[in-house]
Amino acid sequence: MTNIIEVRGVSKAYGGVHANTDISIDVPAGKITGLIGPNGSGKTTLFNSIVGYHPIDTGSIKFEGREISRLRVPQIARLGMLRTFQQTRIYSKMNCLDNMQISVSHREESLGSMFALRDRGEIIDRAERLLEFVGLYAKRRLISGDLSFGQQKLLEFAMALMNQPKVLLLDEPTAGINPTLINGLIDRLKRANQELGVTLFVIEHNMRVIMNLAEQISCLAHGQLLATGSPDEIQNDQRVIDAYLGAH
Amino acid sequence: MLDNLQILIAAPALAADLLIQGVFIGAIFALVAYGLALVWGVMNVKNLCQGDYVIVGGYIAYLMAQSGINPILALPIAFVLMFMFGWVVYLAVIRRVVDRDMFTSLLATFGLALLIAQVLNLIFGPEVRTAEAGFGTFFMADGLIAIQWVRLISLGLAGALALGIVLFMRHSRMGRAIRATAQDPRAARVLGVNTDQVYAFTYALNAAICGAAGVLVSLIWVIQPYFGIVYSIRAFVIVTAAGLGNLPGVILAGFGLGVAENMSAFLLGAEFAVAAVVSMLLIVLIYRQIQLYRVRQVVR
Amino acid sequence: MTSARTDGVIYAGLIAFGIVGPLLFPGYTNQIAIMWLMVLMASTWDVMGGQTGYNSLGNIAFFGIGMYASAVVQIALFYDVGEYTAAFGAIKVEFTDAQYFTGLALGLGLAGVIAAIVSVLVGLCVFGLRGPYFAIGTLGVAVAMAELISGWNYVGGGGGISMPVFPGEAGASSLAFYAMFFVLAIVAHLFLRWLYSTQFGLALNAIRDDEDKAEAMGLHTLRYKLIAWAIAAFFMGIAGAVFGNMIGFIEPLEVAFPTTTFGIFMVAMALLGGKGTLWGPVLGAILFHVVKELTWTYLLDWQWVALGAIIVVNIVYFQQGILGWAQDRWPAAFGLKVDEGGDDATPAGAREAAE
Amino acid sequence: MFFSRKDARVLTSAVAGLAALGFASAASAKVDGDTIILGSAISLTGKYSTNGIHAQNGYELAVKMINENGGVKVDGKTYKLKVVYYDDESTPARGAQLAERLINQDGVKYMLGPYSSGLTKAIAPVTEKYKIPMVEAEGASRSLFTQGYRYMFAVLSTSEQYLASSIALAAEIAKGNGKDPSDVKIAMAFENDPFSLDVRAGVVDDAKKYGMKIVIDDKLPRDLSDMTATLTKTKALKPDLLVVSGHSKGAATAARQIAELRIETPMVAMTHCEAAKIISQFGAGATEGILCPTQWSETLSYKDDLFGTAADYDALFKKTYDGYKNVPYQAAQATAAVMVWKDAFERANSFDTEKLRDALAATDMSTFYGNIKFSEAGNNIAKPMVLRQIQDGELKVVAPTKWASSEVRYPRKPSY
Repeated sequence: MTNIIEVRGVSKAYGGVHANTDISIDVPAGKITGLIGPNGSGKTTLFNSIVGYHPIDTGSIKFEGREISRLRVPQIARLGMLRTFQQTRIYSKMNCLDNMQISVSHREESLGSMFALRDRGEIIDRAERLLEFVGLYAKRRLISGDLSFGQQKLLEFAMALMNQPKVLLLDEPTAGINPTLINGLIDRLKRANQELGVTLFVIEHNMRVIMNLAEQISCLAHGQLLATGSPDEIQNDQRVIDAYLGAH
Repeated sequence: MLDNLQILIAAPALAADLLIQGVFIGAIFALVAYGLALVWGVMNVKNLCQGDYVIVGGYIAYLMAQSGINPILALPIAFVLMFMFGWVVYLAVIRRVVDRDMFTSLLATFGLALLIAQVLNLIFGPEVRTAEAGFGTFFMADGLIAIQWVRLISLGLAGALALGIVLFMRHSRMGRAIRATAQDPRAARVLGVNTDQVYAFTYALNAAICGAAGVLVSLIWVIQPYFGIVYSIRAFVIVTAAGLGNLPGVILAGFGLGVAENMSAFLLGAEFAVAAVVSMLLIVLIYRQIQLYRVRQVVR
Repeated sequence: MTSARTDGVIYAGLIAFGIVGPLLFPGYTNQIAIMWLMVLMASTWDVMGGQTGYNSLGNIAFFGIGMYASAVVQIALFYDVGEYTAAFGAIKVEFTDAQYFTGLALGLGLAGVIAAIVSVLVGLCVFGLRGPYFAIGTLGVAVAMAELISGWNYVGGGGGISMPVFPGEAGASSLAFYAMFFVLAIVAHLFLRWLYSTQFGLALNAIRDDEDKAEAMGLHTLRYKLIAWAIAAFFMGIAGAVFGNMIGFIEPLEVAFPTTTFGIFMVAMALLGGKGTLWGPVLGAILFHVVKELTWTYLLDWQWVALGAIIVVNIVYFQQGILGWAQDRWPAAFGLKVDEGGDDATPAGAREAAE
Repeated sequence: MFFSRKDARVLTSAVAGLAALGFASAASAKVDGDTIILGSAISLTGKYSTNGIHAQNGYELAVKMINENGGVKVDGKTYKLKVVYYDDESTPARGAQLAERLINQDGVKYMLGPYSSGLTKAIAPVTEKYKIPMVEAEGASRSLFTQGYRYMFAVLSTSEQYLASSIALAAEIAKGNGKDPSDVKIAMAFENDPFSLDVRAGVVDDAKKYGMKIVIDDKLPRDLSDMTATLTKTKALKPDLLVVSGHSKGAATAARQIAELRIETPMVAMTHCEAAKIISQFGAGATEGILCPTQWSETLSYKDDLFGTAADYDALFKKTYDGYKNVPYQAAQATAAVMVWKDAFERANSFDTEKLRDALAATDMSTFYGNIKFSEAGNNIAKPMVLRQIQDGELKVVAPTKWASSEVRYPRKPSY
């Protein structure tokens, strides 16, 4: 088993606040990895460091063995590592199909693909199949800004899959979603992982979801890595429990 | 350019003179820019007819001078008249563009600018006008430094006006309401601030400041119906360069622009003064962009 | 919804008007030519302004650059530009037909290319700016260019350049320049129509809707913006060159870089018709131009007052533009909202027939 | 794209309707019954509108007087004159468009000029193209006459002569004081526009002739109304002559700031003194001794049969149009342009544009405005510029000597 992401000794401080201190995490290829921690424990900061939103102070981040800590967001995205946002971000004035079509991978962009006519060929087929996969096929011609919040999350997920990433970093995929839909979402995440072979790295607050989903979980608290292990190990780790209960 | 520099080195008093003249010019730019920063910051309205309010103020002074009153006295009158005018414009137009996207206010006020300039042209004709206050000049350093009384008085008045507005913003009820609205209109509304009234007041205050600046313009330079855009563009340059929400910065940048314009006119030749100033704006913007740019810097 | 026949009718109508117009109303050839120019300006502004969400106030810079580039090329081929433009210019200027047309062809082409190159250079500097800062930064670029050219004696400075005169019969030149504008407008329109139907158009829309997201998805946002701006600049450059030759006398502040007239009109026209649509700017430009000419003919002295009032009313009360309003009113006609009900609809393998 | 067919039909018919509305107007002929139609694009709005209206008044006064005094006799028949005007909004682009419109749509065959060199530069290529003769009275730019235009004739002196006479005067004075003209130092401040740059070219040329030294050569931006930087330089470099040209704005700014900064240059010359009304605005003391070139002055002794002397014209103009304290030369030369047309029609005895062009080229007449005789290039070579000086609040002709009504005062002794 190879690690597709290797985070080694990463620290990041904003002013005097140490958001991440000496964090090392491995994300094995082809698996689902979870990242948990109380609010303000530095999970999103770590995500941002990995996908290239800000420079890190020390440490190294490797993607498929390649150092990426100096690359910027679009470059990393083109390597095949994408993220979704806590606050769902879609192209809100375009319809769902257009949202999907523009989300194709830009790894190898040529004049031909830049100026390819849309609404035809393999791309539209794939877009429609993925929309069906997330259950939005019937709404494919709706302006995406008019969708409900949950539907927008699904669309964002589908857009990410459209990009055919190797790794997908999901920032709280179930936040704000109607609880009755959560099981369906978990199912789709798992299917994406198994059928499409996308490695998932998930920040999640909902313990039930993450325990159900991930094969390996890391827990952060106060910017430091507390523990890494299987869901069972994490669940029974006293430090994790203390962190969540606030006893420190 | 080099020979011009030599002149300055040979006669440093001239440099002081240029600096002082630049400050005089800058005082007026600073006033106009301050008003713009106010409406931009509080209401998010990019007021492109800023300069036309200046010109209207100038014509008020001109009219007073024509009827034999010392145009310095036009300052309070222009202030009050333009305040009312601004309020009316707010009710008629601006009220409907507050909080819309940037182009709404920019183009709506551009339309207003066209309107005002043309109506002024119909009333006063396109000749250049001035208002004479009849003060002299005093000299220092063998006449190399000349200070026109009228400019000094203008600077004083501009300063007093700016100070008054700052105090007003800090200590009066309305001033506090304006600042609260600027920070968070929704919260201000919840706390019982009548934001509509605050907006109207802010906009009217801006028009009044511009009108007062216009009086000073007609005392120092010349006015003409189409000169408004000159002041509008400079106000935008200043506010953009200083950055929104940075009111002391706006005043400083105003003075800076005046000095820079005068200095570059001297050093590069007058034909490059405007280009120099605009280029400076671009450099500031680009510098700030590089600062903000989300480049992943080298990992230390 | 979209039907080839409807399109055909509109294009046939416009092209027929374009061809018949100057023949029916020969006296108005120039005004109609300017109308095509307006269409071109609004449409190309919309590439960045409407489709990409970068509201530039400085596109007029490329118009001026094209105009001056072409003038310099046309003259420099046969004379020394500095001598030609000197206010006391004592050289006798005479262009043979062949010289004129070589110069013109080369000038027009290079005007577009140079404007596009400049747009890329400028774009590298200003594309980090967002919102109003971008608008004012680009306005600054246009003003700075105008001022720099008026300080540059080689191209005549503020004194301007008298362009070489179109040879041949009197009426021929109006028709020739008319044809250039007409063809340019049509070509630009068809080009944009194609552009918006490609992935490229979608990328521009994506940048407009959420540039950070687009970057996070790996889009080469800067590349798209630069190309889009270069396209607009290319057409504006050629348009400027044609305009300069049509007017016959160019100078920096009022003819080449009219920031506060044409520069703002192109924005107003795109907004009037509805920005971010293919036809909005076209419709807006035609309406705006006709109204401008009407007020100027019938409301002498008051034409600018009327124009100002129209802009205010348009922006304040009718902001989404004509097409934007129509889209809100009849969304289905624009293919925007088709909810096919139940969640169980599936793609029928291949795509369904026309909805 | 997104239209129904009905929408499309409505759209196309609306466009066609609007177009028809905008572009419908009857074309009138060059000669309509017993009226000869002249055409002119003139600045009725915009920044040149004051002078544009002066020119229009000048045209109208001439038309009125000619029509009242026997009209124009061509081929034994008497015709009246009429001028069709369009507003060019003071912009060259509009001007060129209008010339096309006058010629193409209104069928005008005889043109009068617009106001300002910039507009004339824009219109001349059009009239040239259609081979329509134009007599213009307000475009003085020298570069108009180096283009080889055959159909354009200008009654006024070209712009390079505006301030050149002040250079000659400075040289004369230097010689009188026992100095060499090449010792004279000149400071120049010109607005960066076609007209002022032509004036500058004339000054530079003449200064070169005398070997004078130009110590300041500033071009004032069109949108800036501050000259302190330039004037500060003059304090340091102490030139013997300061020349300024920048339309009314330049004159007003210069007059005011020269006084404010107490510039002590012994000789100051500027254009547009009258238009900017600097004497009444800033007082006789502050403007004392400023030299102002003019195309025409009512004190000159030119005369003709229609208007009488220059002074008669002055009186008639003031009587006809309210609100003029001084008659601007812009009006006088516009009147002269119409008189040139009348003369040409009668000599050509034809409405043929080619014959008229030849008649115009052969013009040699005297008017209240001065003598008119065109060079090959079309400019009037029979009339000099005169230089007036502000002396105790009055404009007195001081050069050339032939017309001088008083001695030049040197150095100027203003009381600030």
